[in-house]
Amino acid sequence: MKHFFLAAAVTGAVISLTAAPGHAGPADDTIRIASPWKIGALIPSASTALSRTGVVETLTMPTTDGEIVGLLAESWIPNDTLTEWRFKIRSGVSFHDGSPLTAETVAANLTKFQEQSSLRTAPVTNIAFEGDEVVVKLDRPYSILPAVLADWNTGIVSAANLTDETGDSVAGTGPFSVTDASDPTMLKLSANDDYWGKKATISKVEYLFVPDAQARQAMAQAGEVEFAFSLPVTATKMLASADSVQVQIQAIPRVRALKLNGGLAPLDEVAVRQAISYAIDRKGIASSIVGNPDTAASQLFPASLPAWHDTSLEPFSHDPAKAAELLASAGFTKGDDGILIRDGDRFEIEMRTYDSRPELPVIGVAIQSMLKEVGIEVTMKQGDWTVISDGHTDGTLEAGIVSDSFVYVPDPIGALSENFYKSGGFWGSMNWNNDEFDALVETYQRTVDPEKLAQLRTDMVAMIHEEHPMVTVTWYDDVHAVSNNVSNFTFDVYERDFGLNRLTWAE
Amino acid sequence: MTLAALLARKALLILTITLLVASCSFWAVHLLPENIAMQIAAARFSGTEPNQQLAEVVSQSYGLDRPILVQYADWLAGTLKLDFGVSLVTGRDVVQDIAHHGQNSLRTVFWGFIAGVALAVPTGYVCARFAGSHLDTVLTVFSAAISTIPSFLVAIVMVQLFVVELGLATLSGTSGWARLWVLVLTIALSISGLLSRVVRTAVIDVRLQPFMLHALIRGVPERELFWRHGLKNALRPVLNYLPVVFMFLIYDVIVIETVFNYHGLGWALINAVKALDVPLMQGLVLALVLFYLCCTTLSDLLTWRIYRHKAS
Amino acid sequence: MSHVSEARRPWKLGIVLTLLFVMTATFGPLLYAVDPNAQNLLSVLSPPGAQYPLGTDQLGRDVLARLLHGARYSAGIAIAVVVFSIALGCILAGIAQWSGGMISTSLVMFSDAVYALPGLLVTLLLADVLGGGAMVIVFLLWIVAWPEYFRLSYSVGQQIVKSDHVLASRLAGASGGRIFRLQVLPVILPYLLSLGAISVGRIVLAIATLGFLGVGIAPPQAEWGMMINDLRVYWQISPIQLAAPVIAIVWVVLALLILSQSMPTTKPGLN
Amino acid sequence: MNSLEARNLKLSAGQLSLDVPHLRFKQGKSCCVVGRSGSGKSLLAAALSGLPVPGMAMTGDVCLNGSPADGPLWKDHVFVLPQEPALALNPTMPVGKQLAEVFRWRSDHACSCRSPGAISAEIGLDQDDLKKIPGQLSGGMQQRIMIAMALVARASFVIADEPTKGLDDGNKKRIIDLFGRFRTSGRGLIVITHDLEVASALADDIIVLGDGHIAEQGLASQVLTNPRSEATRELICNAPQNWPTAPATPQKPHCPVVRLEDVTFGYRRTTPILSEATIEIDGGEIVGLLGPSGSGKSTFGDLCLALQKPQSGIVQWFGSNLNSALIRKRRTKFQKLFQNPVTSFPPNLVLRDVFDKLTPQSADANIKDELMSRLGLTDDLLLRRPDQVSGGELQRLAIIRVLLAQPSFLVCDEPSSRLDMSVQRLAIDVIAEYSSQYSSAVLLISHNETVLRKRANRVFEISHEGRLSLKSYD
Repeated sequence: MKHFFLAAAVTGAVISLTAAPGHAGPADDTIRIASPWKIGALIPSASTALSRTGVVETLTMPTTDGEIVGLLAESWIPNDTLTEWRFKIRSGVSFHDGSPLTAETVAANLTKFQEQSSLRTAPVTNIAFEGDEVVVKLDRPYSILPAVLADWNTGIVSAANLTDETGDSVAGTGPFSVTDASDPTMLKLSANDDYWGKKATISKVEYLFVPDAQARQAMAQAGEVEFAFSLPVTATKMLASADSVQVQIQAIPRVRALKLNGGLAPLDEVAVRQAISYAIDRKGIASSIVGNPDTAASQLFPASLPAWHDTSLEPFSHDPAKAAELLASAGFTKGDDGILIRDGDRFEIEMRTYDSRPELPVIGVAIQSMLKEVGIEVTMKQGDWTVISDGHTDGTLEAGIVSDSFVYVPDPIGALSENFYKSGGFWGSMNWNNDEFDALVETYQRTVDPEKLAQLRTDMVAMIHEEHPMVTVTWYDDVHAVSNNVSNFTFDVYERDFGLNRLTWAE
Repeated sequence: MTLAALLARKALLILTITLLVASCSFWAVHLLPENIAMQIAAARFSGTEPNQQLAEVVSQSYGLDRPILVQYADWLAGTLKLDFGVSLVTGRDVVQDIAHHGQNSLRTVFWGFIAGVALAVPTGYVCARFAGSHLDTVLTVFSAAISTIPSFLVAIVMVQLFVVELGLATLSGTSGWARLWVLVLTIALSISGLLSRVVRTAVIDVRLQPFMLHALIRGVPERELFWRHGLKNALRPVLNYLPVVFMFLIYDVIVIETVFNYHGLGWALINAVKALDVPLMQGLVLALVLFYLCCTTLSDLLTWRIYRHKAS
Repeated sequence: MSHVSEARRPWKLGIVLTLLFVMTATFGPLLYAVDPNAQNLLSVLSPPGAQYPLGTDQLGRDVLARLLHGARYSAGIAIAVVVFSIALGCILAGIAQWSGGMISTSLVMFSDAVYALPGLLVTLLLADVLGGGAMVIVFLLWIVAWPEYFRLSYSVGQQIVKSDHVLASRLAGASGGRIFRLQVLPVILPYLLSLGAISVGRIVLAIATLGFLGVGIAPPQAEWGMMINDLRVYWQISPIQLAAPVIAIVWVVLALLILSQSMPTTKPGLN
Repeated sequence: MNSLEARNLKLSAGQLSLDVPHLRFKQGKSCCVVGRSGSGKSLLAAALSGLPVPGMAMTGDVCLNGSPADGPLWKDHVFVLPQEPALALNPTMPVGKQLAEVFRWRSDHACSCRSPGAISAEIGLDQDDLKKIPGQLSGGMQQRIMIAMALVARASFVIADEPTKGLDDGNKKRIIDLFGRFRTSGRGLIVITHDLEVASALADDIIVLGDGHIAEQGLASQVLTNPRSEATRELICNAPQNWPTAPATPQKPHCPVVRLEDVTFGYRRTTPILSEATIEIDGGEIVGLLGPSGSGKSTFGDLCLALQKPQSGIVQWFGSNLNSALIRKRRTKFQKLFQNPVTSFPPNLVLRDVFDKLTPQSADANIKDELMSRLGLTDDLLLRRPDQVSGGELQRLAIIRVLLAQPSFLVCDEPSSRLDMSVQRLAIDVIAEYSSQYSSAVLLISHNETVLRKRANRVFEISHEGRLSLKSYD
């Protein structure tokens, strides 16, 4: 019996002591990233980490001023009607597993992940390969296909990765390759010496999934990580004293918005959505929660996208009286508890939000209180971002505070067509169907004349501005901390690549 | 009670509880308003917008279209085989995730427990030995305070102090001692508060027992008295208290791991909860419950071993 | 049967602290009639001052008002859970005692099984799936809390029922109800209340933990754990706002701990 | 030759106090300190040994060989045998190991015994018993282990506080025999007891304590045969062997109140603690029940009271078989007087409430007052809780409570055997009187054969095997 306990104790001690290696440091040439975005399944379309850390690459990419240039595609040409595009695949590129990049692999990738990537918004009928060319056929003219193929979720992986559904490893073509993905919360990368482009000078990367904003901030402050993304705005004050790290605030073409289920009464009425918009004090939120009054949205697109920002539009305003008026004319009356009632139904909605962008739940509570003032009762549910996407998919979502970039597809039409076209997308409208708008989108996608395009943009933006399929709340300042140990870091406004291969250690 | 009877009893208890937890999570999920097939579809084909058609495919491949009682029986059978299915988020086997996170948790829990006991027992003994003195008062107030402060607060303070301000510990990496010691210390602090009070009471009680005086009458030297006669008797209430300590350990695992961003079972559970990843959630809860039960069984066996005379 | 704790000294302190808490929870929100959810985005995280005695939180809400309403919420849930648990525990113990045999054995086994479950885990699992809300939290905590009271009243009750003085009363022809009222209840009650006092403290902690983890308690409910979680990001900017709920939690748990130690405690010998 | 002296001792603890001008104990002699409970016997023992008693105040000197002791005597010169051996032994250590401690640290070089095994054989325990922990031994065995320790220990005096408390006759005899060895080993023996049987069997000298002072002291033979003080006389006359024999009950028409036929009972099926017992108890008759402890005497009483169901056999009340209706109807007429009066009252209630609410209300309201005054109790006692009333008073109240039900059958389960003889006698006398007055049947359970012989009309004995047999004293 004695031996039994002894054995148990020893086993326990041994298991606990089989400690793996100690803690890695900047000294061992490792960049560490604290990120709020989980790694998820090792599929390009499911894991932002893979493209952002430079494991997989897309066919095209945007330059800083928004021009689409080739990445894995050397060049491309459409036919005259813009219904068939031929992408010439870069030669001499090989995957991390040693297999060469071929048009065949690319075509297989695009076909396999078509429904799971931005490609689903394109009217694709067939993807094939001919020699070193990938041929994409569409059923209507589509001018922005190269931009769509720049979205991070269209990354290309090796043929071997396409066979099994979820593997423990992934082979892309990028400057970094995955060395260890056994830990579902951590991705270990090392520089790809055979990279076809600019090789990384830093040899190792650790991508850490840190869901808690406070922990990310603490890690940055303690100098444990070189990068901490998506920090609370107050991080600037909190980290002011830390001398090894700098907090950067950068305006990016992104929006925080209140997503509404337009298929659900009474949210299906334009007047009601307008009332909600009037009820929201965007200035207050922008100045107190986001920390920058200028981010209060006056329309959907920020001024940093001048082509899409229409200065002639009447800015959103905070006018609870107007909101009440609109709601009253929609047939609502206030009940005893101050909540609106129509035909015996209380105006109550469930609002979901997530905290990988730490200010969203706070904004949610602020909006909850603002809506309460005009008589709408909101219950909050907080989870991770899948509560939005799952809720959108299965139709149970009523409202959600979301944040989305306009430039994942480097042309904002990509975001528009993904988020508002035909009943909407995860990060945009939901069950809002407007044939006129859909027609405008389709027209835009086949138009090449700049003047016509400008007119179409104005029309589309005005329509969204008027109908509020999604209530825009604020534009976006990204807050992230960067260690003073690294130099050459620029934040990618397209949020598709951290640019780790360009980094060097500071002198 | 014989050893066999004790083990049989424990086995029955573990079985009952496993079924209880499995049933709870099954029915909770199937009473959910959300469509589980849709959810699985969304997770499996991450990033897409699964439609009804896709959901039906999932429904069939997962057998979600069968009568609910058949599914229930299957679920229980799967649980008993420790087969919890596949995580909705990562698509990995739940068992694989549990093994991975469990290893991390085991490390902290084991050392946290050892450190907690190492902290609590001497403290409690010293308090009892010098009961009523200033030292006793100070230590008692300190341990009472520790046991009243929620462990998430202790954890927050430890992070601020040791990680941010002093830079003596880190929040990343899973196994380096630079990371572990502060976690272990936090767990140890949080369980030692109440444990040291129990030790103190037990030692005081035993020292007041008449048989201690009579041992002195038999000539037992005073310096050997407690170890010879007190220890085994004082140990009993402490051993009886261990299940409560284990319960706190489990709670600490959840809360402290979350604050420390330590990728153990508790951290995984909170994230699974946030993502509504039901298979992972149920697997993790069951793993934690079973771990707890194993601990209590071990402590019961230990008690049995020490006091088996008493029972016969 | 009973193990009376030796630490009876500070019981007055316990009573005073507990009374203060109860008074605060009951009358505080009436006396300090500020809406805990009223936000003022123009003065977020403002330090304590004349208008906001304890300052404001990240949405400009009055921390004092939230603290008081949080007291009411936590205390309400905790007391409800304890009262329900005492009721259920006693009733089931009575049934087990009365019927004996198989029913008794299976009830004892069932309560042992539920007792062996780490309660917070089950609450976490189910609160997430069932959605939050005070009623759900009360229900879930109730489901996991009653076995403690069952075990206590069963073991103490069994010892009383087997005692000579109850036998004497039975021989004297006293009815079961009368024996229960005069001889069983007055003996069990202090034990139940003592355990209840500890439980209330523990449940307040559990609620705070749930709030901290963001499970089961939905904003804008003023709840201490959630307040701590919301404010901990700003601890350098607004330490007082963060300290307030921390002190509140410690206060309540400590008060009830002291209080319960001044009552008889017992270790039910049901193993 | 050593001597132990008490000079000008004044002791007090709570209500108790004791004033001892001078006492001298010599080695090689045995001395018994007797007295009613509350006379301060235990205080004297504590003072002599120097063992701490909470709340005790002491002035005066305890001298060894004429000079004041320079430390507590229990460490080297006096060995103390405790009142409750169960509490004095470590519950988790085998008794053999505890016995060995005396050999290791306090053995007497003059002692002939060299090992625990040898000494345990002398006191009638075998090797297996030594491996057991105290909880597995009976009270008598535990006491014998303690005596073995005393026999081995280095000490000039042995002080035993009520060494026979709660033991049955057989064990008592054994203990008394073993105590003889202290004298032969040349130690001085001081025994505190309330049992004159023990005193007369052991003592060379006797010290009688009255309320707080020494009432009488002298040679045992003198004091016991020729008492000079009131306290001694009272003690002697209350000892069971000196009780007046009860008048034989006149034979009445045969009408058994309780009848058992071939009753078998056991908590485990295989080992019955009562087998095929047959007995009839008539109204007005006192039946004694004798048996070693643990032999099922109380269970037998419970069977008669229908508190237990027999495995087989018939139990009849007033000639009809038991059924639940009959039990309900007759419940209050079948009563029991418990061994310990303290446990037979709810600890939380004021006594008046017990009498008002939990006692059958007798038709004649005066009965209670009559009994109260006859037993020398005043009404103000009823305003107190059980723990505020002395054991003797509580026992009398318990008797009143039982008698108020006017039972036809009464089981007296070793009434007040843990109190002193005067209370015991009073209890049994009142019940006997009631029995003859109202011709009710009484089952008197005791392990003291003398008591039964004096008071019972018939005495039955239960053997270890559960056989019931009539004992004859012709």
